[in-house]
Amino acid sequence: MSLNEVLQPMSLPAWLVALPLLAAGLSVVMPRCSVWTAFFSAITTPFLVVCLGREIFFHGSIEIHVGGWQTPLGISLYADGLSTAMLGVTALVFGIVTFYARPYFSGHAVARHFWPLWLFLWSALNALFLSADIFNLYVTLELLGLSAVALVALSQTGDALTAAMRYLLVSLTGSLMYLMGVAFLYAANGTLSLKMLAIVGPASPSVVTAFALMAAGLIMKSALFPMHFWLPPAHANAPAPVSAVLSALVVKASFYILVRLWVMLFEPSIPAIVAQLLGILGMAAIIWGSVQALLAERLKLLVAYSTVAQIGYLFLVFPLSLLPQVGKTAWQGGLYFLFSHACAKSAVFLAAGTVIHTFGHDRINELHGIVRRLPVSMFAFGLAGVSLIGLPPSGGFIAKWLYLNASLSGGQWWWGVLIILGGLMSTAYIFRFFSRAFSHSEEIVGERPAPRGMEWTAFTLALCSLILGLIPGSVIKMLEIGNPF
Amino acid sequence: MTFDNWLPLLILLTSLLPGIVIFVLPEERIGWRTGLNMGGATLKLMLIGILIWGVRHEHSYETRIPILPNIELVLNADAMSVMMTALSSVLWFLTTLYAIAYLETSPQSRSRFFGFFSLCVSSTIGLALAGNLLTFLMFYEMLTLSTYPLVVFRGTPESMRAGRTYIAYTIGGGAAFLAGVAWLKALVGSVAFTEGGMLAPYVGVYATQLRFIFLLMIAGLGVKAALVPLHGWLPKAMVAPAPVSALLHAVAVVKAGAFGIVRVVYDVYGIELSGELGLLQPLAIVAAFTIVYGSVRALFQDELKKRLAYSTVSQVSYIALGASVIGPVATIGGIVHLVHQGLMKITLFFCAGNFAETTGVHHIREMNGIGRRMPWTMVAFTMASLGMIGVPPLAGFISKWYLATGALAANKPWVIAILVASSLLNAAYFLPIIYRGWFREPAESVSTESHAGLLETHWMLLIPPLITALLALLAGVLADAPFSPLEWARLIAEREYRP
Amino acid sequence: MTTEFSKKLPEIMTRRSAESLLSRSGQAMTIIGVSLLALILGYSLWTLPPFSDRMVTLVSDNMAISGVENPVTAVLLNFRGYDTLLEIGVLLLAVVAVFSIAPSPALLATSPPSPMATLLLRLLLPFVVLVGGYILWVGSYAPGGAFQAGAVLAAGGILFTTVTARWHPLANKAIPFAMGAGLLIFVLVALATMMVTGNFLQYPETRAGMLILLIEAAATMSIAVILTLLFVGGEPGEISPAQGENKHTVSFNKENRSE
Amino acid sequence: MTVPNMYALVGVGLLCMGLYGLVMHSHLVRKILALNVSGSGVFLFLVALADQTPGPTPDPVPHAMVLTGIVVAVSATALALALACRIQQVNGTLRLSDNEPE
Repeated sequence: MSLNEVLQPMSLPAWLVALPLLAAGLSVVMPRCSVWTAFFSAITTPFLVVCLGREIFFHGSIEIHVGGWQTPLGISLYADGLSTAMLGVTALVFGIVTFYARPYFSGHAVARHFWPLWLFLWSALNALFLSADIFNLYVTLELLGLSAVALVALSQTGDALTAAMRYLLVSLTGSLMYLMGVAFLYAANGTLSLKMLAIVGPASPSVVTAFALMAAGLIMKSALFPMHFWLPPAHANAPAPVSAVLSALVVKASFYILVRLWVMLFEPSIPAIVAQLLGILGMAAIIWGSVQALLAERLKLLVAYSTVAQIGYLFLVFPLSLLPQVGKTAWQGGLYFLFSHACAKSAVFLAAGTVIHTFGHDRINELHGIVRRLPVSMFAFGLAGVSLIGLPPSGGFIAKWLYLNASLSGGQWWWGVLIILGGLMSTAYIFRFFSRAFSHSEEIVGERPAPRGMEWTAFTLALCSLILGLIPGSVIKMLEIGNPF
Repeated sequence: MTFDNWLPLLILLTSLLPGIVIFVLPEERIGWRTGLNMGGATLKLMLIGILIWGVRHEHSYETRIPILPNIELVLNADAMSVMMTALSSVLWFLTTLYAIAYLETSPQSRSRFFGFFSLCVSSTIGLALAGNLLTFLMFYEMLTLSTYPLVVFRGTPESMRAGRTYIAYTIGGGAAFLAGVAWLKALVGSVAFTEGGMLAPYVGVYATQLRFIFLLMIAGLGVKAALVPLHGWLPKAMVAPAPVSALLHAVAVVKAGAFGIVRVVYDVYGIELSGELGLLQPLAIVAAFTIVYGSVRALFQDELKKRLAYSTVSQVSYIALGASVIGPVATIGGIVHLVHQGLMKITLFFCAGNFAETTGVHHIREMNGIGRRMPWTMVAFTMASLGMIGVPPLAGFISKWYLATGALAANKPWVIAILVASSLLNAAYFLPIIYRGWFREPAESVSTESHAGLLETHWMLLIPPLITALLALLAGVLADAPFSPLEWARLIAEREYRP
Repeated sequence: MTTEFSKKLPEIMTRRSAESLLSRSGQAMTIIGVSLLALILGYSLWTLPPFSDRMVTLVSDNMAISGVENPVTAVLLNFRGYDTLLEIGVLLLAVVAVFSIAPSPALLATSPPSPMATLLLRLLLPFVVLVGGYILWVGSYAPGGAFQAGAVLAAGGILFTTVTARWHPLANKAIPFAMGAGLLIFVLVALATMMVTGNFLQYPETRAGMLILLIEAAATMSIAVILTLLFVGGEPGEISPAQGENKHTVSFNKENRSE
Repeated sequence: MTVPNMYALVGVGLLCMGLYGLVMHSHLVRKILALNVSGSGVFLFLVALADQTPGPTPDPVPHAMVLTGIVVAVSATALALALACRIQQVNGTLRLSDNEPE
């Protein structure tokens, strides 16, 4: 059987879920080979995503019915431009961070547990982005949440364990709320398929309740202010590769579901005030996250609070997308934020991890002159910082530009003011670190060499966030496949 | 895509690519680094030669890269951008030469320095070639980011403070500029630079909004152009190494701001429309105030580089002043000053760097008799200072003359008063230096011994200021010759005022 | 024990009261919030449209080709088998997660097992296995199936480990395979069916029953082992019980790596 | 009110009680138990809905959902308890300490 026969277009989504899952299972059964299964996955999965992307780019979106059962009886997997783009950014970040994790954990006892959990997390994300069934989404959410929690706890320090516990409790509560919403939707409509739910008639009170429950659960999981309290400790205390994917992808996964539900099911039946409310919470998140990042004493905590702020930007998409004529621009902006933040934030976390690896701590005030020791990592930090601030030429800038356009053309200029203000605040917290890193210091204590692999992987991701700023046309074209908005 | 489509991009890449390669070069690869730098710079100069020839013959060179569905990255060579590009490339070439010698003994990473240096120049070239506001904005922000590491290059607490101030001002300005650009885009849908302006059809409907947008954009650009009260970062940024100061003041940052103001006034709003909206009078007043204020502050500085910095604050506003007076003659004066000020100011900074590097002199009070110790440097310094004051036949005189006659033509005699006052002040703060340098007896403490060898200092430190001083002289003497800055400025003005 | 508690009681009481004073307003808010939620949910329940029969009809229409006769099993392993696949993944993930968090097993028997317990174990274990097997088999046409069978077998496993406080000699080598078999076989079968029928998890009609039984058998074994291990809360054979509690704090930041 | 609907209401009640417990208790084991109560509420709700069909046979899909949900809940509970044990070993307390950032 040739490769072409095995990788038929219709089987690509299934492979994307099965392959990491198989790798995860194998790495449990054969712990000695776990690194190699992970590497195998890190090479093949991006390849599969590229195949899928090519396929849908030329032939449009793909829907497959698992088990051959049509909806509503069976579960369907759906790959349009949006989900493929999400899969792509997942493959990119995971693929690169895997090669960072290898030196990071090398010789470490926990590596044995890290790899299976890592692969489970990856398969959960892939399954989540492909799923077109609200109950199946619940299962993927749980797979995602549990593996993320276990990865946070991996370093076994008191802080990490407490953070993991908090995260677990929030995550489980969120899942329960979501499941209750699923129950209501199923009771009201008799189907779990997203597509079929999208075409059922006018909203009843139970559907509104279902949405409220699901949205509440997903918002808890995406750490929107004021449900963000669990995120900074969890992301700051996890091992660096874990923090990277947590900030880059895991919080975005629940946001992705929310976007899907919003667009497909709820937009017509939701009063505009809800969107405004989400936007206001996003605004609060931007301000609060930035202020906390300015006050943070540890580098990773700073980065984690920056994630809180950036999640706020994501939620601005809801009020902006309701504005007349610029809805599409707003969605593009929001998703562009998501992609560029994924690349940039993972790069920043990896660089911060390298700092800790090299100096044994990440207390910002004691990190003078580290740019001489870790030039590549700091360059990566800087490039990614450019994207986080939203300066050109970077993915973050494109996102900001699209948002600004939407808000100014749509007549709600105050969001634009907020976006610019947020950019200034992120400049402040990023340069707060940089002004230490660049300063001259004769002696830098407690150092050990940073593996080159760790430095260059961070750099590659940062470069990706920059490249995103140069190719927005094709990314946006990709997003429009299957017309998700 | 033909060569004509590629040329602007190629010119950009001749500094961008070497810059990127230099980052990854190991520290000790000096030969490679120098080769890359100088090779890139030479290639760039050659390409620009082609560009100058073509643009003069109304040939159009344009690179268009679509980035978003309704907006493109445009690199476009018109007369104005060619002038700025040529200026920055020539000066980049010389500054690189200078910096190689200057940093020979620096403890900090030179790969980092030259990498960011190249990025900095690439950004300047990019914004010079930008064909619309978005492209301009992109390179404008890139410039901010690539200069920060240069400003804080020494890593001392003082330079870190300067870096913080610099970032606070420029990022703030960038945000204001971004807001203006985005607003304009939302309002009229186009942000392209068009000779003679492109907003005339909208003025009836959106007059108020357009005024606010102008304010935002000028505020954003004014930060880099160091318009009072947005000039605070510039004197502090003096802590940077001399080649960086030279670049900051003569080519890159300050010029980017001034160039942006010229672009916005002429190619976005159009000079007539700006006048109609009543935007030019306030700009002229701010510029005039900056000119006087900068000169007065310069008068009281004892540190040489600080005095030069305040002098920059003052001199750059001539450009803004030229842009805010309606009429082709004033336009010529403002635009030609872009080049003239660059040549003269970079000479001054090279010389200041030489003094500091060779004899350790940082303050004016220590400069007694330095002309005997370093005659060549002092000759260059004297020529540039006289040019700044506006002594004929040096370059500075040409700019001031055109500004003055332009102001008369536009019926704004008060501008002449400003120019005279400024020239007097210039003389007041430059002449004492020259006098000390040539005619005062050197103090005992300063050694009069010559630098080892034939020359007073390293030849790579000496050649660049002499060349730039010579260029400043030639720009004045041969002002009427073809391809002189003045002649080119006339070309620009002619095209701007073309009906 | 009791006396110690009574000594601590006043302290506990005072702390309680202080806490409760502080949190009284929080408590009130929570009560209001939760009751509001209950009211909203109750109201939404009230306004639910009549439940449709569509799914029941669909399931019964397709029972004939599902390979099993029990509708719930058909949904679990055929119509929505993909959910179950991921769910087995969740189980395996959970046990790896527990291993990573609690590296020391809690098999700490201080005294040799009592003869009564041993006897009970010997009597019960065969029945447990038998019942588990039966439940697995019966699942295809009546309530039952892999999870129920796995749970019963896990009860046997828990009984064994608690009474004997040791692992079966085979355990160390076999346990990883037993844990992973359920997921691996499920995924491999799913991929194999995709090769044959062109669709992920679409069983060839004639083989559906057999394949489902294969998946279920593997799943039963894995579920039994995993549930037992989750109860024990640690990885077998890594650290001997004698070492007991060792504070095994790992930090990536310090030099305590074993390179 | 039909009988199954009452079960569903009880399910709602359990969910809310569990949420209350989750918020109000600081002891980790209580929190975990509270979550399980909530979970049971949701499962009860689902099973009650399955019996709402007009015909005589209940809907098997919610049953399957509940079975899946239970397995997930078991896994989550095991993980939570293991975490709680470890927290007690390392921090010496079974409460989430209050003195960490945020």
